[in-house]
Amino acid sequence: MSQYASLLIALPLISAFFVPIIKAIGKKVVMPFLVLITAIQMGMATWVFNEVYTTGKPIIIMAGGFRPPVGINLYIGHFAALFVLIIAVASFFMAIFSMKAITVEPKDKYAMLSLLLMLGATGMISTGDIFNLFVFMEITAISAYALTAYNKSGEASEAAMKYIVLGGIGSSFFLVGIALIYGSLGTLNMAQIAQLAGQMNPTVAQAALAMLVFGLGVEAELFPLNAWAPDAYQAAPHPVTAMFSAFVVKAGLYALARILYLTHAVGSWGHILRLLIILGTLTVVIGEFSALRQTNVKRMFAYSSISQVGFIAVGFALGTQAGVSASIFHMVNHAIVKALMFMAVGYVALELGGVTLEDFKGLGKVMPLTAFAITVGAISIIGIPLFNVFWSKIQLILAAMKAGKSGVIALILGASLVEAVYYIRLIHLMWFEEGSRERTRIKENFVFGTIMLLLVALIIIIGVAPNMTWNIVQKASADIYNVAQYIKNVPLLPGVSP
Amino acid sequence: MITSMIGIALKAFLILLYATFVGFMFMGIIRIVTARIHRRVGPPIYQPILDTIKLLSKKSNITHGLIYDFGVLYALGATILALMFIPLGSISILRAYGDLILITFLLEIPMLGIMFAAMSSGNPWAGLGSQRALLTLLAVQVPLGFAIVALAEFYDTFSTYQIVMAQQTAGWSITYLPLLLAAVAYDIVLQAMFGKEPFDIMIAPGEISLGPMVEFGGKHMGILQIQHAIALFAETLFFSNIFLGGAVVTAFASSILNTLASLGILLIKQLAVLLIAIFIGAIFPRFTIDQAARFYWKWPTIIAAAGAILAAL
Amino acid sequence: MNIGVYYFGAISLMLIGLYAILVKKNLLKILVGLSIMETGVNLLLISIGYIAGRSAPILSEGIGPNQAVDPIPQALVLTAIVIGVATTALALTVAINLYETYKTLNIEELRRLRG
Amino acid sequence: MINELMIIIFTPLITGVIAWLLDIKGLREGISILGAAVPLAYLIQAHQTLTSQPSIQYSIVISGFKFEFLLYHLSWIFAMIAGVVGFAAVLGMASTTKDSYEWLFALMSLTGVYGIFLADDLISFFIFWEIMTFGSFMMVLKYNRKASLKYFLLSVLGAYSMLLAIGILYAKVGALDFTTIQQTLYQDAMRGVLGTNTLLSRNDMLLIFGLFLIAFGVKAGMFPLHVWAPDAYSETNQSYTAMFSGVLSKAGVYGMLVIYILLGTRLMYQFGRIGAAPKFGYVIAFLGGITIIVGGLLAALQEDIRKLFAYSSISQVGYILVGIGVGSALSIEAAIYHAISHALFKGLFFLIVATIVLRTGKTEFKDMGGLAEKMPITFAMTFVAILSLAGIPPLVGFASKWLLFEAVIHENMPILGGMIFFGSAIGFVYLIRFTYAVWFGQRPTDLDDTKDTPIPLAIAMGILALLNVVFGIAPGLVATELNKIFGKEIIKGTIWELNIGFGRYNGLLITIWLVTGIVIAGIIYFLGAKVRRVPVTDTYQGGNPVTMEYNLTIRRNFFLPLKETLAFWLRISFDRLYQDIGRWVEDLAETLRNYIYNGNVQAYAWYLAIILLILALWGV
Repeated sequence: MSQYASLLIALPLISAFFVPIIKAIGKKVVMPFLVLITAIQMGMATWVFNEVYTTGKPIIIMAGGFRPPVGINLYIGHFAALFVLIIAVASFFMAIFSMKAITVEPKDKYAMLSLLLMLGATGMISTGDIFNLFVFMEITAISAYALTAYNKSGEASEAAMKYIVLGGIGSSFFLVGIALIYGSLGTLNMAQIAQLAGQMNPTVAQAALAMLVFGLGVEAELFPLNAWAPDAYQAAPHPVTAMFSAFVVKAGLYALARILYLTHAVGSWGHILRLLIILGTLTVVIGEFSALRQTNVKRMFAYSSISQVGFIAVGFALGTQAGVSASIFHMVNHAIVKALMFMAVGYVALELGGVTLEDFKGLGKVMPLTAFAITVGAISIIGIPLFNVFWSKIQLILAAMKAGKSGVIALILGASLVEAVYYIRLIHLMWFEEGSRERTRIKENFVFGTIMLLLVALIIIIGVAPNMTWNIVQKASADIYNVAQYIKNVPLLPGVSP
Repeated sequence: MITSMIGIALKAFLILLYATFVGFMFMGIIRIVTARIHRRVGPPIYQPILDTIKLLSKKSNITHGLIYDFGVLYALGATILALMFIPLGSISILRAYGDLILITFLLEIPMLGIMFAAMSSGNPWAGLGSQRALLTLLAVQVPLGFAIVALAEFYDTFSTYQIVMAQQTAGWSITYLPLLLAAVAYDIVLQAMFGKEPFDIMIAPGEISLGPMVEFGGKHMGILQIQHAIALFAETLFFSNIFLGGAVVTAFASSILNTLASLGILLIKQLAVLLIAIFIGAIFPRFTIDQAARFYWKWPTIIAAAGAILAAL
Repeated sequence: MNIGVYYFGAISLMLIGLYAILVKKNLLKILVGLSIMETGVNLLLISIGYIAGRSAPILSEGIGPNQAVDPIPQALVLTAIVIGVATTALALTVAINLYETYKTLNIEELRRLRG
Repeated sequence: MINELMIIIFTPLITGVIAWLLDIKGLREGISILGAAVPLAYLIQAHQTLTSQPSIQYSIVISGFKFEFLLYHLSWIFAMIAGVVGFAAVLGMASTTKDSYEWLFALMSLTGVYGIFLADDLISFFIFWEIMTFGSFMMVLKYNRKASLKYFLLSVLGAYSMLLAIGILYAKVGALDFTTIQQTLYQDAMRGVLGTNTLLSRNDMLLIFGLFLIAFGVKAGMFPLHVWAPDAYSETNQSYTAMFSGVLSKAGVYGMLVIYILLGTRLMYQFGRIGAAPKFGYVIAFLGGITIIVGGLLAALQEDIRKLFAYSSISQVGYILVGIGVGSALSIEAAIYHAISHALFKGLFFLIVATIVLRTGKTEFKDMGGLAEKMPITFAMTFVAILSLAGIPPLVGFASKWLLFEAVIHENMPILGGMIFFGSAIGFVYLIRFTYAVWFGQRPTDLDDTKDTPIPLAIAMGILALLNVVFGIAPGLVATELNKIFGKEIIKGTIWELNIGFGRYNGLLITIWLVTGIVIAGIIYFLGAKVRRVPVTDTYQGGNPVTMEYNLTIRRNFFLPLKETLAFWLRISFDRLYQDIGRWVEDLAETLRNYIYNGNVQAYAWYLAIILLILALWGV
């Protein structure tokens, strides 16, 4: 029965190829088809989620029946189940949002690309083989390049070009890392790598780990490597930006964390952690500071999302169980809030034609529901109690302090102080300042309103009663943290070694 | 219970009469001594009493409203209250509660009452006068504070009665250096509290036509004269009690003789304090308000602070 | 020839590619540099799987599993090449679109999105 | 059933949310007043239970943290302050609130304050601290962005420094609840005394104390961190400011007490003592002293009625800080007593300001005047409030100030004693300035039809004025509660009297003798002739004709000479310093962004190359 979980990968793939046939049937049908597929994917993901969380055992799928390490296996543990669900839900919401948000003509290309994006992210999270991870990462990356360039405007192509060049360098060095690991360990299966990691000689291991971290750093937007991110977020169509910040970055981060904790037996593990903490803190600080005087609200949210992701990277790089569970909790909260914020900004851009601060002036009167959604999102991002991001921020800060990183936390708290400034300016702009030109109140779309209110309700529910989410997150962090359990779960063929 | 109540009431009445009478005598002495310094004869000693009686019996009185009257009453009431606390030889009533800080505050409160009344009259001179009075109070507070702190730390108690008793055994407090400094500072402060020459900018007759007093006439002025008399008496009494050793005479057999003797000694000490104030007043010209503030925040504060620090060691 | 030459070749190819990206001003030259780097990486992958004195891993009658070199890196390289092709194709379409809108391919001028 | 502590803490928030959602003019006021009354009722009822058992306990586990709540004597007193003044403020708000979202955030800040006083572990303390800050911030946001931003930034800076301190403690002690931290630090001090090396090093303690000091200093409005208070207190719904300055500043004071409870012995061991006061306490006391002087002097120079009371509230909190800083049992009790009296008369004052602003619509001194005839009830309340704040004997202000003076001077602190004395005069000075400008003198023509206070505000003011008088005449009531904190009888004396060995104060006696004095004066007054009522314009003005347009008054710039004498000191302003820092940070952010994200792909590629280089060098 559990083999049906492989449908999670198969379904988007097959339906992506069916899209041209659907287009032949009728141009209007393509977008509803996308919504249908994402709905099915969401259904399956929920089934897999409660299957994994009730039985407590991860689902292992062997591609082609070959047992690992010969065959490639999908390992849907607690973390993967949780995040596949988040990806499915986010893409479902964004599919509905893109029904209206996407106006540029070849809509079937959009449907295909967004399915591939979802496929790539799901694959990255659930794969158990390092090269398979590279392939899924490339699928996500290429569909991301295409989606960034989707609007065909000068800006979109410029952003895509930057993304391609930097992403290309990143992925080729990632491949070098895989080559080094394969060269010294002879295996590509993550579980076996974890087993044999101790035997690698330190310098090769150090170089391989550095390359892998570098490659994934570009995907997970760590400080110097994330230069492409603000432009890509700004130029991409609105639902795509929401998907970017909700799960594409998260997949990169997950891969980073998975590889990091797999190879914890490697001699020079401490160096990489210290490097990652420095990069993460820099991401937070530079991200926040750059957002301070931003006039384009979408770009401001992009910087804020980058800095939150940097904070998650610091959480992973602490090397303690508390750090990992706190950062996963932060990932979940961040996904919810950022999906809401980017959807709301997209909707404002749709209705008012622009996302500069000028358009946001007096939004409270013109689009009260969207303004309310953005305000709740902004307040929860700042870290006010009774909202969801507060709990994960507190956990992260205490985990970091426990790990003795008080200097880092001081910097990060200073940065979140800066973050509070520009979000409050935005809130004040929306509610208490008069728009320059008189605008009547726009009747907001009912469907988008319900989605936004659903996300707002989710934020407040997690904020007020975080226990349930916290237990899920703790199981998910155990899945990543104790690698011994991971190795035991994967049924390795005995006796096969280089 | 009732007899003791009547006894206290009678004693209170006697103290009040004695204080008002002596207060008016002091006002008379001020006039006569300043006159003699100016080489003129000066009015008879009972002249202030005559003026007050004339004012009280005035037929046509004006009022600017309830607060205008209540302010004056409040000023006199507070002064009487202050009087009761200061130990007067052995016959004062609320001696046990005569607390240093309480009395210092009570001696400042009449000014609040007068200012309330003056300001409610709506006269700009009154406003200007009360502003200057407030600034003088602000300026005076620092040296006064340090002097009181010096005293409290030296004797390690706040009750004036205990201080007086301590001085009986250990000699006057001005014999000790810290308290001498405090006494000097307090004396300069007294100059402003009496409203005497160098610091009486607040009631300068020529410049702002008597400041807060401009609108008062008839019985209001009369009540304020009584208040001024009692205040003079109370302030000099307080100074002589805490710095000049007060007076607790037990030599004679009968208590009446004792009280008379102690009142006599206190009177002499009070006169001494008054005369110092008169002499300084007669010599100095009037300071402007910011000069007064700067002066108070420089020398008297340094003297009093030195006293307080020495007392604390 | 020992394996060192291939490693040296692969790494130098990657560095040349990187050099092209970092220095050249024209966008197309950068994309060319990118694909050079990818070929360098593929060469590195292949040379890792190389075992001296063995033939290509195509099973024909004369060659059994222990006569051929290690086949797995070869499989990886196949997918890597396909991915390289896809990325370069997409990059070129974007470059065409850029040229149509901005009439230039010089990196210095393609700086609308900044700050 | 749900524990009563939970009811006390969360009823205001729940009613606030309901009031915000319902948004029906009459109903939301009723619900919100109910929301403020219920916790008060529970607290009064809890007083009985506290006589039988030492404290009421409650704990709950949320997302991996064990939250504990504890109601014992000290927290009961502070909660009662919050309850009474909060209820009065909410009553006042019933007549001055225009839109419903103000109810939500006012009651949210009330929940935050209750939570702080009842919290028994650092994390719930921090959470409620944030809720309080956020609630009060949103009240200010609507009126003025710059003021609210300044307020929010400083208090979030405080909150985050507290979080850092909590983090260090959590890392070293491993636990978060007060009892364990207290014990471990106590043992740590003992270990230090015996000479073995201690858990926390010297600069750890310095850092923790510094961070806590900043956190609570911001909220209490201590000297260098007080700049937010004048703007925040004046730029919001004035009856909310009664709660804002009366209750929320007490959270900062309570925080200082928490420093004593948690770190007291450890800091005492680490830094020793100056004279009688612990060294770390002396820092708090000295800063408190400066706050008194700065707050008072600036209050006297203000032109806006709300700003005057904002600065006055800062200087009054300075008193409390001095009391806490001195650190002897008596001085801490005096400080808490002054906290109670400050909450009462400051709450009353801001309600009065609310009425004035509501009725006249004006906030500047220059266009007010002569309101005493038009608003007699409010003036009566103002008279009580003035007597209380200036520290005139029969009222609570004097009782607490007297206790504070005695406690501080008894500890041989000459400098602090001098500062306090100076403070008491300043209180006197700016009050008269306020009364002259608002109540007396010529009345501008447009204020002729001002009505008196609306009913709910009148009730609220009545409650606070009554308490001011009652606690003044019978200080023993409060003294018995205060003694329960330390268990032993520090302030002896009956219900009417405070007797602390070296000083005695009897509220009842003074009132009786004051009344007799006034009666005597009254007798003399009525012996005189009948009095003719004369209008305010009929005064001697040196021959100038007195007409409405040309009425001479010095409402504006009342204390010009004081401003001249202090000219040198007024040039130093921390407000401008913080603004320059803010601007500098923003410019830095601007240049940083333009350099790093300069849009050139090649530059980005160079970043990647640099990272590769670092990896290569680092690795080998």
